[in-house]
Amino acid sequence: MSERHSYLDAPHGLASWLLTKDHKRIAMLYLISITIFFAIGGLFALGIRLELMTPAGDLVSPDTYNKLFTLHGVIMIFFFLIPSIPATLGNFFIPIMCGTKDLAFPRINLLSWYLYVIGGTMGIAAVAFGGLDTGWTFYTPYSTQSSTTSVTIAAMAAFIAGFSSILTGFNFIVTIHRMRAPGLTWFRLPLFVWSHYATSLVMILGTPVIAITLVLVMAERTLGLPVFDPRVGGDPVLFQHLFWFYSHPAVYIMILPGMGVVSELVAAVSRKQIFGYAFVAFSSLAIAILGFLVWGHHLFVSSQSIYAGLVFSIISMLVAVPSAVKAFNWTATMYKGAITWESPTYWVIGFMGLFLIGGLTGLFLATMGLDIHLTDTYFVVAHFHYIMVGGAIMAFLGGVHFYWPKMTGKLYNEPLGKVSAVLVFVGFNMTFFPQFLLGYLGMPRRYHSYPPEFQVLNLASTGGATILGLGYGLCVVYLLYSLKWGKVAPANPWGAKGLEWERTQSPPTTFNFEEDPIIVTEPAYNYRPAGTVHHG
Amino acid sequence: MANGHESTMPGGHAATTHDAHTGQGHNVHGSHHPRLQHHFYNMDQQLEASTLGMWVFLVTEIMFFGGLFMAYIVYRYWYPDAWVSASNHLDVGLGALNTGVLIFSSLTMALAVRSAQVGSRMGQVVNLILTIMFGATFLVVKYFEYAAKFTTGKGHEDGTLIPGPTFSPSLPKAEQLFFALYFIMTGIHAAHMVVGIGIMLVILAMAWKGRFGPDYYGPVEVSGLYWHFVDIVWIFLFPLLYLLGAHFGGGH
Amino acid sequence: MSNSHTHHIITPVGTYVAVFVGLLILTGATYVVATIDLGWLNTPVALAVALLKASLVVIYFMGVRYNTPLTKVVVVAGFFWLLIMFSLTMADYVSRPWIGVPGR
Amino acid sequence: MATEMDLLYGFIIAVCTFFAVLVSALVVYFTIKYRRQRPEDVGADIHGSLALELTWTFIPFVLALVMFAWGASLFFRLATPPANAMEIFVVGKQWMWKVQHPDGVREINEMHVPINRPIRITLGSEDVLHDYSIPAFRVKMDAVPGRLTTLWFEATTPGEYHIFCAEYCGTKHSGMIGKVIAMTPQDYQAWLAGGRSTGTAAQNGERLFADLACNTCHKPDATGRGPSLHGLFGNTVELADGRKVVADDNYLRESIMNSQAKVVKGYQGIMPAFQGMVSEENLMQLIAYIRTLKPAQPAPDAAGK
Repeated sequence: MSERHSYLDAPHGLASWLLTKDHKRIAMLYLISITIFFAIGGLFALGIRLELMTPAGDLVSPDTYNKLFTLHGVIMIFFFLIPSIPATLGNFFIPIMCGTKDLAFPRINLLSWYLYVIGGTMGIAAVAFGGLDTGWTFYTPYSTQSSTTSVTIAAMAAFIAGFSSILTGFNFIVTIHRMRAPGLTWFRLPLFVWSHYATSLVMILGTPVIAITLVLVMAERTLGLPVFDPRVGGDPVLFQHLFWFYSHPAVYIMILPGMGVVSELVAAVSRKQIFGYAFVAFSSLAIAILGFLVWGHHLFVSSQSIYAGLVFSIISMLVAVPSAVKAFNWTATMYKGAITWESPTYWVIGFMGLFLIGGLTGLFLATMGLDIHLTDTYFVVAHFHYIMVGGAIMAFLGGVHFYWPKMTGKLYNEPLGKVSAVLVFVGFNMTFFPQFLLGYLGMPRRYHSYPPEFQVLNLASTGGATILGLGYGLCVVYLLYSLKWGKVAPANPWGAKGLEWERTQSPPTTFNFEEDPIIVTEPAYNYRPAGTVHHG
Repeated sequence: MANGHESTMPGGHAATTHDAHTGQGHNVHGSHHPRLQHHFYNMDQQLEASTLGMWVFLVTEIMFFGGLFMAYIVYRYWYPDAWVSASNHLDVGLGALNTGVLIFSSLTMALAVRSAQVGSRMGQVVNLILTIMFGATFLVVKYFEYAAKFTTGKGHEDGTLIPGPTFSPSLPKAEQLFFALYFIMTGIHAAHMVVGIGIMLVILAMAWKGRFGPDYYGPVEVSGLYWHFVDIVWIFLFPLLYLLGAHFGGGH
Repeated sequence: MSNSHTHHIITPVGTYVAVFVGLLILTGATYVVATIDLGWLNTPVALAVALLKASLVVIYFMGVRYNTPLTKVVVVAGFFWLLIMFSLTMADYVSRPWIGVPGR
Repeated sequence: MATEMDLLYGFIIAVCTFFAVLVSALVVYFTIKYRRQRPEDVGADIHGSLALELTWTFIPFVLALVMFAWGASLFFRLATPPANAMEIFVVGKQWMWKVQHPDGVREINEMHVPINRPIRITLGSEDVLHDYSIPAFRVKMDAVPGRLTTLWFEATTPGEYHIFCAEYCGTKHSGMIGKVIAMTPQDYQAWLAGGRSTGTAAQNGERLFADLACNTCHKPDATGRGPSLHGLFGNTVELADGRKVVADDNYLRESIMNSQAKVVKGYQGIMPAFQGMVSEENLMQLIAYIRTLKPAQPAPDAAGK
């Protein structure tokens, strides 16, 4: 492939980046922004863990602590996890995997980033103007009547970030339906695209509901229009229904793209056709759809009807099935593969271990009788961190390590890639496994001080968080280092299959392909072309 | 098939002429259209993408309003009496008038799209102006409706109908829930109308310049979809808020 | 995937006007029906009329009739998801009293 | 209950451990066994297996259903307190728990209970959401402003157990803690005798009923401007619009606080709403009193309800 200007260096200048319509540049803008928010959210987490080293609330005041965990949650969820994989890796690779030059609506894609930045800026403004202490869940009537912090600004920030997310999902759906290269049928698409399609469905169907819910909270707080106010007969539990109608599926916005990345990585590191392609593809859709029917499992102790609880509980159990199917298929893909021992393998194996624990512990919480004891305790905190940090972030970083040569044209330091994967895996388990035990012992979440008998486990958790932080920090260092001093990456450093590896240079040109691809055979996973000799 | 225009400016002219879905090359419009964006193969694909995009966006709008309807259903189920009595305070005549106004505007909107499809510039301009005027009429009527609720009035002589401290104390508390939802639902609907009028002004300016014709009418059609959707929301709001039956001694 | 030329079909003005007249008549009808006491039927009837009106707008004014099957799926999916939200939330509200009075 | 919940907990742990170890072991084994030998190596040409897919769809499905059924049956028992349970009223308020025993003894952030007797807690909230959580008994329930909720447990061993507020409620959320002090029935009686009681909850409710002038309209017979409350609790009430509701705690609560919400058939909606005038504790006393009102005459009095 002849060397041409890559998307990174033509054209030049800050304005060319800030006004770009190139999906790859927008992906990089997103990558930079979400990294900044991850760092901010991480600092808040650091504050939480330091406070919890001792049982007495002696490091920060209770109000400060409440703001720390609230802002940690708001920033990590709305400004890091939700855009993390879709807006970066998804933005970058979905058009390429679909064999097209760009997303269907490049201007809207840029608008999505600007909305994200505006939302993010308002989020920071909320921190500056008194912070936020409602918890990321904004539960009424605390958020509407009791809290004296900048709830309205923060709700507005999440509202705007929500629209950024809607626009991303909307662009993906239209692109996947209407922009695929000739011959690229649905069943020739990489599973990454399938999982992003499922994610986009959740984004466009769920996000508007949280948007209107936040509007109702803002209206009640600023205009005094009482929709959830129990004093005039309103129902705080209605808020929870509306909130979780989005916020439970939102968990799948975070993890489904990660599952897509892992499907790509498992096949690539094993150099093998993904096992049970159709089952993995449809399990993404099944998770997205079933995920919309389970929100009531957050309301088992909130005075929801126990009969409704039954329905939500059984459907929650069913979500476990497609997730299990994915895990088994990934494992089976490795069987008789040709598995490399490079960095992406470390990240993907780490993902599988952590996601497994995260997913399985969900069973405890879907079981109604047990949920009563475990909900609102550290068990829940541990469970969703295993899914969102252990699952989503591990997959995100795995994807970043896998696609970094393609996105930046540079190779990072391979041994350090492995070291940071191990640090993150070990640190993560040390941080969050003790929290399962804390939860079982009864320690409630969002506690600034706690009974002394919980201190040992909390200390272990804080210790683990230190290692986890080091792992993430190391990652940032060697990846940034590679931008300047890294070796130049070849077009296909992993010997992987797919349009993104075989038909574009590293980094790709502005319009991705030398010539518009026409697809005659499955581009991804085709590791054994007809007639090749089996190597055993 | 290779276009070789990798350095084309955005919005530029690189194009090939085969259908994205069938893979069959077919030369629809001869040379590529000046409004064809670089990443589409042809005008058909571009139009299909934008209409699908708008429909997907409208689904998000359905869910957005859906949250409000959800709250409406729950509280109406809890407080059927308060719902009926609160509905009594609304002006059915003005509500019906506004329904008619919006239906008119939907007709002119549809005709504006048709004018673009058949290439009639004046048809577009006239119909778009009518659409905008109907939209504005709706908002004016809405203003008078709101104003009547901000002061005392028939059936609420001792207070306003704004939920909160000034709310008429003689009315059941649950009526505050109704009026909170009334103001939020109609308010957000009105906000959509304002946005719609803004969009129509832009489309009108483009139509005035003769931008649209049989080959290129995507923006008119897509913004028309949005306009019709806002109309549909009102079609549901009207019976649910204004026509609860009790005005005329009926049940609920 | 339907023929990409289908959306070039142009609806005659007469159809639009007929739909418009139909919508006005239905608006009048729903108003009149609301003045008659049908007991619990009032709301279902009003909603049915509204649904009919909305369908007319969607099918004719918004041109779904000539659109791709995908568009139809998208429209239906939107309402279906709404139904999911309504039905599962109402499952809670309707069944709350079923458990009976505690301690009895 | 705690033991039975731990049994289910153990079962799920066993299932989860099995699958976690199985998958992890396979992944690690495959990674080592099938390590790429030469840079150009590719994996075997395997695309999938329907039999395997069905197997690993079906087995988790069945296991999930078992967990569901087991968990649901426990949940139902937790949601339905035994009829003979002793009732304690608890109100959550930023940031304390106010406890009211049946005989009128009150305490804050402590709850003395006798062992070997089911305790039913009627839970309310004065301001925002709270959650009454006693991990040792594996129970937890939200205190929801605007309604009353219920939980029950039975202590078996004397001792002190944590009470936590488990639903975030603001600044001193983590200070909204207390302890359950489980005692033998004899000790409990002794403790009650040492406490200062201002009359039972129902007696206090009766006093309030007079102070708030409820009794001017709600008379024992059907002669008042309001319906008679005698024999009301637990029975069906027909409303003005023809609906029928059961007069449970939440019905009584709503009819006091937000009196226009449900007007009884045959009566005018003239009662003032007591929202903001009656505290949650007083409300519980009123309800306790109304529950004690027996039918005035033996004949069923459907119209007056």
